[in-house]
Amino acid sequence: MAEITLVEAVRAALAHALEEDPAVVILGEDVGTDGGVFRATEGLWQRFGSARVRDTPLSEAAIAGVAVGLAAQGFRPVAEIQFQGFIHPALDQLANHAARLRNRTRGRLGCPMVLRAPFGAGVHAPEHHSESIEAIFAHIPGLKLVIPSSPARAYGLLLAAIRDPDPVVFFEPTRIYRAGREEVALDGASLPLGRAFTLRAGGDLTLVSWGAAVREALAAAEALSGEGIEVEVIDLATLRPWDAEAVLGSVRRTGRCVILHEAPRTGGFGAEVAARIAEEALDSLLAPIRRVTAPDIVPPLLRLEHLYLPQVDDVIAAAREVMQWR
Amino acid sequence: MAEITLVEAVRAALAHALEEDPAVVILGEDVGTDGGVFRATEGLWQRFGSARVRDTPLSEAAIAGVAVGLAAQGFRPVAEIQFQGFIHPALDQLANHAARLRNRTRGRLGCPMVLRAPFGAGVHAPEHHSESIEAIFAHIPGLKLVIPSSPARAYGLLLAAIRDPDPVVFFEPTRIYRAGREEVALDGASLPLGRAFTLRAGGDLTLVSWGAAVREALAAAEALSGEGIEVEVIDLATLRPWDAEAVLGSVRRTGRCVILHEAPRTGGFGAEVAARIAEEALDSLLAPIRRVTAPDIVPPLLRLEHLYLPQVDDVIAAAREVMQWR
Amino acid sequence: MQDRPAAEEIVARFEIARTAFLDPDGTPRAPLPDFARDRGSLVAMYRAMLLARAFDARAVALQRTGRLGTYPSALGQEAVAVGTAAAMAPGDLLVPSFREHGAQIMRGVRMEELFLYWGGDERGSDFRDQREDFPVCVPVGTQYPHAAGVALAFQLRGEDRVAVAVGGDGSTSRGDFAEALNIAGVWKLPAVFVVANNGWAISVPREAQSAAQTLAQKAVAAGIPEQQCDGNDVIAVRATVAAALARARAGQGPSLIECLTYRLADHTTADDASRYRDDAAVSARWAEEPVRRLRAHLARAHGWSAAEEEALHAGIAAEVDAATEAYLATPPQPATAIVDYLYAALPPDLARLRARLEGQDG
Amino acid sequence: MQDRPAAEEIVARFEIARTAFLDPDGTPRAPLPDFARDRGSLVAMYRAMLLARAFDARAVALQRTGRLGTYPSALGQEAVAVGTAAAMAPGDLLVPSFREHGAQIMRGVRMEELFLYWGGDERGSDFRDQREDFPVCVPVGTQYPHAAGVALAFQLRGEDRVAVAVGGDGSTSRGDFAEALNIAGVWKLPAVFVVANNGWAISVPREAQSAAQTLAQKAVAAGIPEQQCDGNDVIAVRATVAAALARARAGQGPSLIECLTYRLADHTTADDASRYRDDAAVSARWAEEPVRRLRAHLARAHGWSAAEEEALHAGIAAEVDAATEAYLATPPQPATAIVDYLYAALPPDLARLRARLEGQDG
Ligand SMILES: Cc1ncc(C[n+]2csc(CCOP(=O)(O)OP(=O)(O)O)c2C)c(N)n1
Ligand SMILES: Cc1ncc(C[n+]2csc(CCOP(=O)(O)OP(=O)(O)O)c2C)c(N)n1
Ligand SMILES: [Mg+2]
Ligand SMILES: [Mg+2]
Repeated sequence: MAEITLVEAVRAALAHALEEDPAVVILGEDVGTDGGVFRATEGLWQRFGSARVRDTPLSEAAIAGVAVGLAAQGFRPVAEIQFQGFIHPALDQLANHAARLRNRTRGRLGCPMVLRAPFGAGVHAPEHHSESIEAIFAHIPGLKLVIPSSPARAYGLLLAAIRDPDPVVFFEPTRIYRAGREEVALDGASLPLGRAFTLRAGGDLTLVSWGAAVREALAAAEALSGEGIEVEVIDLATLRPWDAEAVLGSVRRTGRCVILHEAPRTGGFGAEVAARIAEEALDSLLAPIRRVTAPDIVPPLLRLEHLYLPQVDDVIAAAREVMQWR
Repeated sequence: MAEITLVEAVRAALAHALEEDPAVVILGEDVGTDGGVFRATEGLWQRFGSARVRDTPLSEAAIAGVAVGLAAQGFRPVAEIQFQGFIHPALDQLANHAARLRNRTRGRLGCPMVLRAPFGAGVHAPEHHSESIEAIFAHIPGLKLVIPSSPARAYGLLLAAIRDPDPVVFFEPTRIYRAGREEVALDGASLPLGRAFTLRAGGDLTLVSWGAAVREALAAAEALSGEGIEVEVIDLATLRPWDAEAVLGSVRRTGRCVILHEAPRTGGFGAEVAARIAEEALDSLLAPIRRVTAPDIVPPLLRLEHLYLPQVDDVIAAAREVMQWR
Repeated sequence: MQDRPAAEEIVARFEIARTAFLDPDGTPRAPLPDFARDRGSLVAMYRAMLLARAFDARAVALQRTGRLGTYPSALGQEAVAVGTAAAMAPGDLLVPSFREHGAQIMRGVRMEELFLYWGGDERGSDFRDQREDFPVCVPVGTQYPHAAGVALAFQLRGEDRVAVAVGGDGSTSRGDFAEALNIAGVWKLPAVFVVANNGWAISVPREAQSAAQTLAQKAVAAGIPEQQCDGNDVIAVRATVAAALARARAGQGPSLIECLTYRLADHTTADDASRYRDDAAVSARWAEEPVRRLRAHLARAHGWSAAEEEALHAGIAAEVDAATEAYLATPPQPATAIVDYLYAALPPDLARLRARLEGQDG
Repeated sequence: MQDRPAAEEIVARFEIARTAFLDPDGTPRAPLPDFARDRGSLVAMYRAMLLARAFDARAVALQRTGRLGTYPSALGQEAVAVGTAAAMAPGDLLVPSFREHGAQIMRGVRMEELFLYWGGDERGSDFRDQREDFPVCVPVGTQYPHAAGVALAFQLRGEDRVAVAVGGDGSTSRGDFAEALNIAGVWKLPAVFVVANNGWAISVPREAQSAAQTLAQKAVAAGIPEQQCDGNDVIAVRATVAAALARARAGQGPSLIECLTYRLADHTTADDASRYRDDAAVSARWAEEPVRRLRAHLARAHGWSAAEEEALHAGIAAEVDAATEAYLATPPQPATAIVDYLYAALPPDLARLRARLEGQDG
């Protein structure tokens, strides 16, 4: 057991994976001597050598494409894109190859790769360092998409992602890289992909979230509890394939749902969650669904960043509104 | 007036735009001598010359990036990506630059470009020629996204897209490029972006769709009318910014909604439509929302393509189910 | 100021060389490499080119009669595919584009598999005998980084294997091409990048694709060796690829090879090249095509006889017929195939879809 | 076989040249170009370099005291920015990366605007006086295609203008770089691509970025002219860029210029370079830095005096102070700014958001 931050948990999972499986190879910009711009790979190059912890040229398309080639050969590449805002050139390889290789060859070639990228706003970073575009990846059949919201989940889910036989995109919220510590058993145990985590039980309202926003979800739930509103907080954790049953089951009990995410609203993954509820649990709904999200704008530079990020108060307001329905 | 197909309407709109505005420049692979692999630009090179109708090297990132540069200089580039399946390398330029240039410079530089791409399944094409990934683009603030479903709408909307001061992605459904003819007044009149088209009025059920699937929507509505179910068919036409009012207004009247799209379900734009209804018209709903879509799979090669495309019967079944609710 | 150095000094020099052995009429223009003095090996390549051409003709015929999807003929480019595959060891790995049927067949991909693939059936990429080569790659240029990744796998495992990627002239304009060559160069990966410059990328002629005088010189950007060769001379292709493979095996890293050939056919069966290129220009190129060229050499230097030629054709025809029959007799896939290979284990949502498809034919 | 041509013939040759005028100690190593014989023009460049350095120091200081966001210092690279901008005509257009503050300032971007931008305020890219230059570009390499597009606009309008893109050594590994050079080459666009090779891409040293002996030779892939120059010699940079601009204006198309310089600072204020590079190696590079070099030449050849130096510094300090004050005094944006510039006309959904923000400060 160790009291660690989320980025330390990522590092510990990477170290464990490198240790346990010689097929694991880390590649990306500045992952070597520098240990990653967020220090996620700190010390790994020194410990495992430059063959297995590889600095790449500044070539996002090649990083993803090389990972596909490695994975087809049975390696388990863990590729890093330095920030999610720079992932677009890798998307071609992800969507057109990684996600399809197994299906295309009817199982002859697999693609057990992981693509990691830090993401999200709230750290006062330059332009293109604050996006939350997970919805794009959640729409790609053949991929898996995981977003941890705590050190323990980062550790267990990243290990699961690396051990998974299929391509997994793993987005790490920079805002909570160091925002808190948690006791994590560094025993190599993975957590299941595709399973949501109910972080707080409550009978009045289901609050669905993922990533850094889970902090605001929990804070809002705590505050609302003081008003007598008991909120069930669900961290989706895996967005593809996502655990609709967990959400539907909860909503069937609570009759109310608020969805919180940091990405802009329109076309965000919250829409999918809402749609499934409207399809499969409509009868249980006692109030309209509410999405609390960033507005449909480009993430502002740091001066106006606070106007972009959904706040605890926004969640509380949405919850109150939903509770007062009818 | 002329009786023309959708691809002819595209060509007519391009010709009109080239004629009316010297700032319009067409660029893309094989758009010149060949007239485009679907003949969308046929004859334009001959008529307007190679300066304004330009074959590019095989470089999707550069096609988009050059269009950004041209547009910042006041040109109105209409760039073609040969198939939507090859658009990913252009996405970086679209999402990180085209969509942001105006906001980034507080209006100093604009980006009045159009990016056209044929898309969709059903024409028995090779791999990567059948995708429907419009949801990705619908999630990008700063972009507009238009998908025509008939020759007249293709003509009017493409002209509007070209005349629009902001970047517009324009996806053309190959399945209906030549699937029917329509009288179109080739008078240079544009149709409004951001406005849905109600193609058929009906009080029992709202059927929302776009692109090629509108054909199936209309066919299903016709068949259902025979059963006494009157379906209101709405063609969204613009997915960003989309006409939520039109859909909400209709659903408030009918109390029932089926959404039909060709893209895989999870994270498709149908989720956004359903989510908005669940947020803003829940009280009106007499039955759960239904999405009729492709399954969450990679588009199969042509032998199994029919298992991928949503069929008229699927729409009818969903409509019947929704009508029988309670 | 005379004794001062000038403002300019030359800091690097490059020469791009072209290799050719057989003239268009089949006459050797230079001493042939060892493998090309061996009648058996020449005949094997000749047969492979004829087979590729016969496969191609059959594929086009199947498409014209509605039994195949859109198909890209490799007519006239057989020497690139065959020369490349002939140079490769079985343990090497081919990362093809979409016009290397001849190389795929030589590497153990069955013709009925290729028919299946181009007929729109994914099982065609589940090669029965060739388990490691990559399947056809449709998005132009995206295969090059795969080859770099495969080569890195070989390097990491210390295997004596080389990854060989093939693409067209158009593919060299894609960023992926440049990124892959660059990363392979800096990591000295055992990879060979072969460009089949057939003069056209659909309707875009080579000279509208790049101002580079040769495509071979694109290697200079990555600091790796390059070579141009006569891509209609199977001996030149094989010798050039073999030299690059040897460099890769010796730990000297990747190479780029440009093979100068010509696309005698339409881009695909969905294309009509007469819209954008002169038929007369194409006719002139028939004089350079690789099959006739090698036959002339075989006849002159190795007494290749009409009877041998006839026997070869007969054998090939029978092979292609058998493959066609096997293709046409392939039972349909079950409908469940559309979900069964998406993930190693079926996620719950897809399990529901699968249950619905169960028992249906595809 | 002796009278037969050999199997190999050379089909293309390339030489990469490097230009340098001032040795690190400021001694001319070759006759200087005309502009560099003019004291006034040398002093102007010297001042621009000093100003860039002072701006840089102030920006770092503002960041360290919480009044600026992450900032990339250009310490040691001033000659690249200044030499490039000095060679450009006002009507040319700069498409910068993110480390060309010195060039931006010379082209009329106000220092307070740059402070605003790096302070996290989009208004900093709404240049008051410089209306056409592109703003800072953060995604590495994506600016090159923009320059090609701008150059195409100039070409289409028949204007005597050139687009100049600048990027780093790391940016040359991106596909966009290769695609942009290639398309500019084939269309003979009036563009100049300048690579500020400062030896590092964050922690990745130049030699781990590419096996290419020079980055200038990346031009060979696009078939366009290239030149390497001493990027710490502002005379060499300006002369080299000027020659490329002249080619572009003469309709001879684009060029690639590699400027050899060195990043004396951390990558950005968020970086700690001591983690991955040797301080001693950095110290050695101080002997080559561009400001001292030009000062030495000015003193030796043009009698540059301590008094002049002092006056220059004082003037610059005042300018930077004034810009700092203007920056710090800038009133906040209204909250509505986050929606007002997204589209030319506000879509209905955003109008609702805007109404909510109305009246709020940002
Ligand atoms: C990324 C991408 N863009 C466009 C296409 C459509 N397309 C298929 S083949 C082709 C031309 C390819 O030219 P080349 O690389 O020379 O290969 P060839 O067809 O001549 O063998 C194009 C544009 C594609 N398949 N992939
Ligand atoms: C596409 C992209 N990938 C990664 C980054 C993160 N990043 C910012 S600067 C940089 C290194 C750039 O190196 P170089 O091009 O040499 O420019 P320099 O910083 O040395 O001026 C990296 C990796 C980015 N901004 N854009
Ligand atoms: Mg070609
Ligand atoms: Mg650098």
